[in-house]
Amino acid sequence: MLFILILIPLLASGVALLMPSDRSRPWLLPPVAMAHLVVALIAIDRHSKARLGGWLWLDPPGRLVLLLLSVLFVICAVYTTGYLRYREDRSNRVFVACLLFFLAAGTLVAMAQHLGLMWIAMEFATLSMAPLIYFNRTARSIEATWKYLMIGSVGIAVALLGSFFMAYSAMGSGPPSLLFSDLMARATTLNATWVRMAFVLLLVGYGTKMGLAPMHTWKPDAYGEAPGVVGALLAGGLTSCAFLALLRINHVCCAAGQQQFTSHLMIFMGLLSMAVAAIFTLGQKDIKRMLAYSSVEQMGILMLGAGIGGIELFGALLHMLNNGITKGVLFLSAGNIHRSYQSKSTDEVRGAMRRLPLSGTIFMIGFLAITGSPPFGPFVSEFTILTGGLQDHWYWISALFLLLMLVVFIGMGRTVLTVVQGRPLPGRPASAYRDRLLTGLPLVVSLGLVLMMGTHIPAPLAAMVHRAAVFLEVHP
Amino acid sequence: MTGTINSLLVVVLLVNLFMLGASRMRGLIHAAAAQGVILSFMPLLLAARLDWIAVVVASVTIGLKGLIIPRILHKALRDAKIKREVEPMIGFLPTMLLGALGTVLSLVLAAHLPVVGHPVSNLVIPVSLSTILTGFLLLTTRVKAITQVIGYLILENGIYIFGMLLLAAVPFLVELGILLDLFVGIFVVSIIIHHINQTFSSMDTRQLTALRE
Amino acid sequence: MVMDLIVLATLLAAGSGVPGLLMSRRSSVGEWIAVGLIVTAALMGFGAIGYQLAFATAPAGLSEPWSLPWGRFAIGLNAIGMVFLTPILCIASLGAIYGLAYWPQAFHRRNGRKLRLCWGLLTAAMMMIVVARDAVLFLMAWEVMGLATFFLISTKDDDVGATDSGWIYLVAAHVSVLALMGMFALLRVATGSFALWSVLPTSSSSVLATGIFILGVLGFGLKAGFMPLHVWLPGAHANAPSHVSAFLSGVGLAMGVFGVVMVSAQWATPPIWWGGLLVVLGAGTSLGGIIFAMAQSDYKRLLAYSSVENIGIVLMGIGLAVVGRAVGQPLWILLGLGGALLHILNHSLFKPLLFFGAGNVLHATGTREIQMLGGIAHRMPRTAGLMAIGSAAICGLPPLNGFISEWMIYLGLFNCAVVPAGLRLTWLTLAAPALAVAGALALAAFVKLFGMTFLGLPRSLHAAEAHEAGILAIAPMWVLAFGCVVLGLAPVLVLGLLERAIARWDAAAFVQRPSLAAVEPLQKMSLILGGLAAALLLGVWLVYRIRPRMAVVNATWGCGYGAPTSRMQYSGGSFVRMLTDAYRAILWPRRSGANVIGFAPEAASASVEFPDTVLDRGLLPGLRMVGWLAGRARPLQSQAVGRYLLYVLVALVVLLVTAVW
Amino acid sequence: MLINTVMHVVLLAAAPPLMLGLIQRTKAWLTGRKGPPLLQPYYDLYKLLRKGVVLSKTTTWIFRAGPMVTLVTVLLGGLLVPFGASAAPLHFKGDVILLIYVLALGRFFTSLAALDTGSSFEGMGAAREVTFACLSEAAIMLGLLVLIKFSGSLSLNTMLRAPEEHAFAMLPVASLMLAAVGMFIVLLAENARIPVDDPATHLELTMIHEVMVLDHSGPLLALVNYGAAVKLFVFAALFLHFVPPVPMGSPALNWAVFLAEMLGVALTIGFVESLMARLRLTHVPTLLVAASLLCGFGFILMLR
Repeated sequence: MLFILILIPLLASGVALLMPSDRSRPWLLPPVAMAHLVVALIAIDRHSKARLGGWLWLDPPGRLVLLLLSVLFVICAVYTTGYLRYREDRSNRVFVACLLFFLAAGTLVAMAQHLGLMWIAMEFATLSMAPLIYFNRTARSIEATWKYLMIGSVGIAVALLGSFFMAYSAMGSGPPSLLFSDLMARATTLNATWVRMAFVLLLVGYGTKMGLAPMHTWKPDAYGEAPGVVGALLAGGLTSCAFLALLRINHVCCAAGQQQFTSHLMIFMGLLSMAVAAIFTLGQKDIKRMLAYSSVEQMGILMLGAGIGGIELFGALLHMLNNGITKGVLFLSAGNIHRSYQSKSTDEVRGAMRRLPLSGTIFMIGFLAITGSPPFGPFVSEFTILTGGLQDHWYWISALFLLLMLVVFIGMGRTVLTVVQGRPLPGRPASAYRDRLLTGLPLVVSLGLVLMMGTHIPAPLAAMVHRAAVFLEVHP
Repeated sequence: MTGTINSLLVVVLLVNLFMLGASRMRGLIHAAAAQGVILSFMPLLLAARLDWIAVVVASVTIGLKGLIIPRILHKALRDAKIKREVEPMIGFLPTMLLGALGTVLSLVLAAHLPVVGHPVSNLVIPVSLSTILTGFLLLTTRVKAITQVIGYLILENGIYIFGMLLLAAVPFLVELGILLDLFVGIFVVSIIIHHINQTFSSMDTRQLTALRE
Repeated sequence: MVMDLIVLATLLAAGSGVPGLLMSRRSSVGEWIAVGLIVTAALMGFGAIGYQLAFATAPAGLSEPWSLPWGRFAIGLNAIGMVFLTPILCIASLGAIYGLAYWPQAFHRRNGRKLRLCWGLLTAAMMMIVVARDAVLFLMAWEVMGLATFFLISTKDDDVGATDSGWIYLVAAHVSVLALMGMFALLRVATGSFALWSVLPTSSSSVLATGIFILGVLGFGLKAGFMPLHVWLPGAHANAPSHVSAFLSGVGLAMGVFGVVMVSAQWATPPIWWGGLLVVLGAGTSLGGIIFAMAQSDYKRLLAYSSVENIGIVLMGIGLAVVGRAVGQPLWILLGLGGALLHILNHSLFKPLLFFGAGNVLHATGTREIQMLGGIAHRMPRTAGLMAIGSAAICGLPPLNGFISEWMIYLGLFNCAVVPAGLRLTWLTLAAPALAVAGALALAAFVKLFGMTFLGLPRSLHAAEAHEAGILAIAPMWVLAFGCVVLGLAPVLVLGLLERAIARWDAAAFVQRPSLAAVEPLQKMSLILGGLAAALLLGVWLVYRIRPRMAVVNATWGCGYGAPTSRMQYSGGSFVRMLTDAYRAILWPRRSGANVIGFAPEAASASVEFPDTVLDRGLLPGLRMVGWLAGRARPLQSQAVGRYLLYVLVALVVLLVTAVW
Repeated sequence: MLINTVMHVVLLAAAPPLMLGLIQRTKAWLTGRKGPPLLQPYYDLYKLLRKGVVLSKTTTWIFRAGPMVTLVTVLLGGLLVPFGASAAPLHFKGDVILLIYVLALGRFFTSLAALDTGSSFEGMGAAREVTFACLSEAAIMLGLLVLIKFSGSLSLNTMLRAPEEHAFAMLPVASLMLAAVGMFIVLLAENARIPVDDPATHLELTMIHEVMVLDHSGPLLALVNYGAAVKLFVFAALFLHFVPPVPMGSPALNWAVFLAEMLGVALTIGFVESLMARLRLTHVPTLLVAASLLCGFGFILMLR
């Protein structure tokens, strides 16, 4: 079952490379995505057991990430078919292939129970995204790709060192191991100093992938230059995978008795990321860069939730899902606006609600959702995190949390409203693009999901999240 | 046994310092290749008895770090018809001093870190740390794209050195996977470098600052 | 039964705009359907209230499980809820009817449907807020209200004034939501559940309680518009379509008051300083609000600021009640809270009346400048008469309803002067003179509004060519004016409801239902007021008898000057000039142009405007400063990749140090 | 009891013009003129009632309603204020606020009627009227607070007569005197007397009350003048309660004392008007603020 999950997209990407026609190739995506989703649901439902001597296993948090990834990919797949119709100027062979390959790698991350294996999968996911960012072949996109590659590779290298440290810390008791199960089993015997250093390195390494400040610097550039769908997958998929990795590592470290250290570190990083995002969203003119910083903020919230622990773990996991879907909504609608106006700067984009009633409105609503307005999903998770924070008497942290959320709201709101309200500026070039079924339907569906997450969380999903939170609870 | 390891490690250290000082691009590439080759021999020395897996891994490593990657870099250097000097942001001497300082610090740090298990040599950790630091120095202080790639290689080497301590933990599959990643990474990067040349007709990363707030 | 009705009504209201969306922009069927649905919903709501008042013994409630973390779909209706629900239903339906004439789909194809959709959502959200008994549900309703309001304010999204004030409102609403999120989270820490509006176990002196109270005052005060939290209010009410302004100002602000009332009821004995704080806040709010109102030259802004004043009056009453609860003086609770709640009802009658009238004027003349108007009473007699009633009522003049509520609050404040020895609370009485001054200023403001707009000679062509509004716009105003008179002459009609509400607010102080009628001679006063009304009518009728017999109609006496023109009239600005000069320290006017000196001067022009001191002098410059500072950080993110890698290295080293330490 | 009421109503209806006459007589006497007959105000009213009306064509119903409304309101006010030691016909707890607001109703219509003509002078008058009211209302409120605090009652009938009913020794004399001065200033200001306003002047630019009624003529003007007289009478009656009185036993004596006191007030006003000059308009607010401060001090003194 697990192998099938990985093989479906892997083979599909191979097929995509071989397919001759640019016109028909995109149509490969939706069926593959659907198939992957179906299989994933079955696998999640069946609690399929471990493979490769425990290297591959869908642990509860893994299931969440897998589900998120699969659903997000279905949405993006449908959107991509519509999107590539407007990009017949260039071959989409690499584009489609890399998308599918990314799905495979992400799936592997979700089920990898071995630090090394997880690292490899993560690196492949990173690399498979590079050509997508470079899709537009402009000078700016080259620069973005370059920065993305260098910072990402260095970060991932640091993560590798961290994994080694982790293994080394276990050498005190028998042979070193990188299997989570082993590490958990021998948690109490791990060497404190090395575990801490390992955690720091892994935090920085995978934090680079998540885009935590100050390792976030690639994010605005990459998100700004990549096509909207790639941004959606980066912000919703890749970051979630990295977050999953951090959660597992944190799990081990807590079991090793470093709970206080790790939680303080994560809270600090979380608040730092939120603060940096807040500073840079103020007066941001570029809607895609704005979304990138908002993603930085969301990562900060995730870290905060995970750092505080307890029921916030529940909140954080829930927020991971909400953030993933909502980011999808935002990036896809921003992509539509970008295409219609040939620009993503507030100097030139006005009156989106008039020219693109659907995308404009959904962009606006998505903004409200991501900034934590009821009745959308992120509100529920953020409110959960806040409640828990106050429950554990983190009064000042919570106050700061609220304050930073407000600043981000002000920063983003100014930009979003400038874009969606008013009339389109006269004399600006307007492309022929208008909302179509293939580029509009995914928005509506994902917005529906966000609304559902905010008003009625399906019982099985809630159970999954709960199980994941319990799984990651530490009982020393 | 330990003696050979230590001496090799010292050589690695010297290579690091040399690279910080190197002014010619070719020399830099050769040094990196040499370091890679040296490192890839170590597992053979450390292994209790030569099993074929270790041999395979070592040979692949040598092939990759000694031949393929230098090839790629040389090629990239060739089609970029530009002068072959390394352009540092801060001079060679200061970077060398920084590197030396880093080495000292990593020695001190390693001395204070608790020893776990029975390491073959107490030089492994400090050398790997200083190598990593060297890599970072190259990454942050050199402006040419290729130089930064080399810096990334050195960083990788440093991590590889640390890997010596836990050969048992890192099965050959993972080793190969890591190598494959390294290869693909370098490959993709070289493509991008190629495009950078095409577009900017230079490899100076200082020109890559169009994306700004 | 009752709650099912309420839920059904809420759903109807929420969906009232949807059919319109499905129809074409041209068809005006949608708006009639919307109005029908809203009115039906309102009738059902009234039915529920009536049933509850007449037959029910226990407060109605309904609680269903809900698939959100700890969320329950819990709603309930108590007397306080009814007091606030009544105006919601009333104004929602009247405003919708008025909207048929004021914002017809035929003339507003682009945004008519959006407006009606949001109108329905706003109505539903407010109903939900009043009945919600679960924090998550409450927050959702609160935010839906905020967002719907935002879209209503920026209905004309290509008008800069509307979008700017909408944006300011949106930020204010978000701050309020965040504050309330914090408050409810603390509430959960205190009680362990999200169930709402029960008396809390924690002592009111604890830090937790203080935090809850402060956050509540902040969050709800932003909505209600306590000074200095009123910043969003003037612009929003001035730029929104007039019936929207009526709804927001007559009912929307009351939602904030509802919150304060509920939050302050959560402790058996609140500390005295809470009440003191509210009274002082209220006095400041009413004085500040009316001072700014009196200075405005835009009649919708004037009305908006006067809403601030009225909220301040209400706040004084609530504060008095809180103090009374703290020191165990049922009389103060009775008069304070009773007056406050009654004033909420009254305000929801005369403020919409005035905004509807303003809407008619705006529709007829196309200008919001008082300086451009004048003399339109001749062309719009019905609007003028109704506006006169509204103005008199909002100034608290007998025999209209405004007087009754202010009278109760005055009485409560006076009671602090005759307090039994030992309680050193006489200083609270000093709020009474403040209220008196506010009342006198309100009179000045509304004499200016009415006199300069409707009386005298037209000051511009706009005014000269004004036309009376249609029946659909006038009928709702008749209803409201009638309400003002009835409540003024027979407050006894609502006493029962008020007493229930007061008993609900502080059940401890009142074993059996408190009786306002027993405490205060309301019947006797009603008789006297009735007599006054009769005398006035009789007198005016007598004066009218004069006309046919011996009246010569001629031009106004120009004091000997031959050719007086309409531009020689006293203008609104000069009417309040002495007052604005007296309060310039608060108003901080922005003057431009030179004042003319000497004989035969050159042509010169001078102008003075009154920006909102808090917003335009304090908040916006502050925010700009913050933005500028944030801009300083930009270079950090404009570097080559090497620098970015340096950031990574630094982070790594610093964190490693903390790890090894 | 009934006698009291009848007496009260009769006095309220008939006496006010006489008071005007008294004031004029005093001024004439002090300035060595012969002066108009004591009943001149009655003659004027009679004459005006028989005259015709000139209406400006800019005016609406408000212009005609104004004077009557004002008259009705001051009459109601008069029924609430006890004359001397004898009870007022209408009284209930909290009628003090009704008094203030019913006068405000009158002011509302007077100034609107003034604005109705569209004449700039009457606009000026209205502006001044509403502006000064803001200050005098605070003064009245604070002054009444003194008696509320002292009597512990919220009904004019009780609180105003409290000084009469207590022994002189028990009175808060300091507070009462401060308040009395304040109330006297308010009395002058509210009724457009010197030094605030000059009923006899003919320069529109400087007038307050007179300039508001420039366009009223005939019976309307009669109503205005009569209303003004009643207002003066009522304020005088109100003011009297602040001067520590001579307690009297029987009702008849009470009325006698009251009339004597009213006469005193009339003479005082006459004295003031003939001894003082009219203040510059810009100094009027200062005077009124002083009045409110005096009443405020009076109240603060009670707080001890």
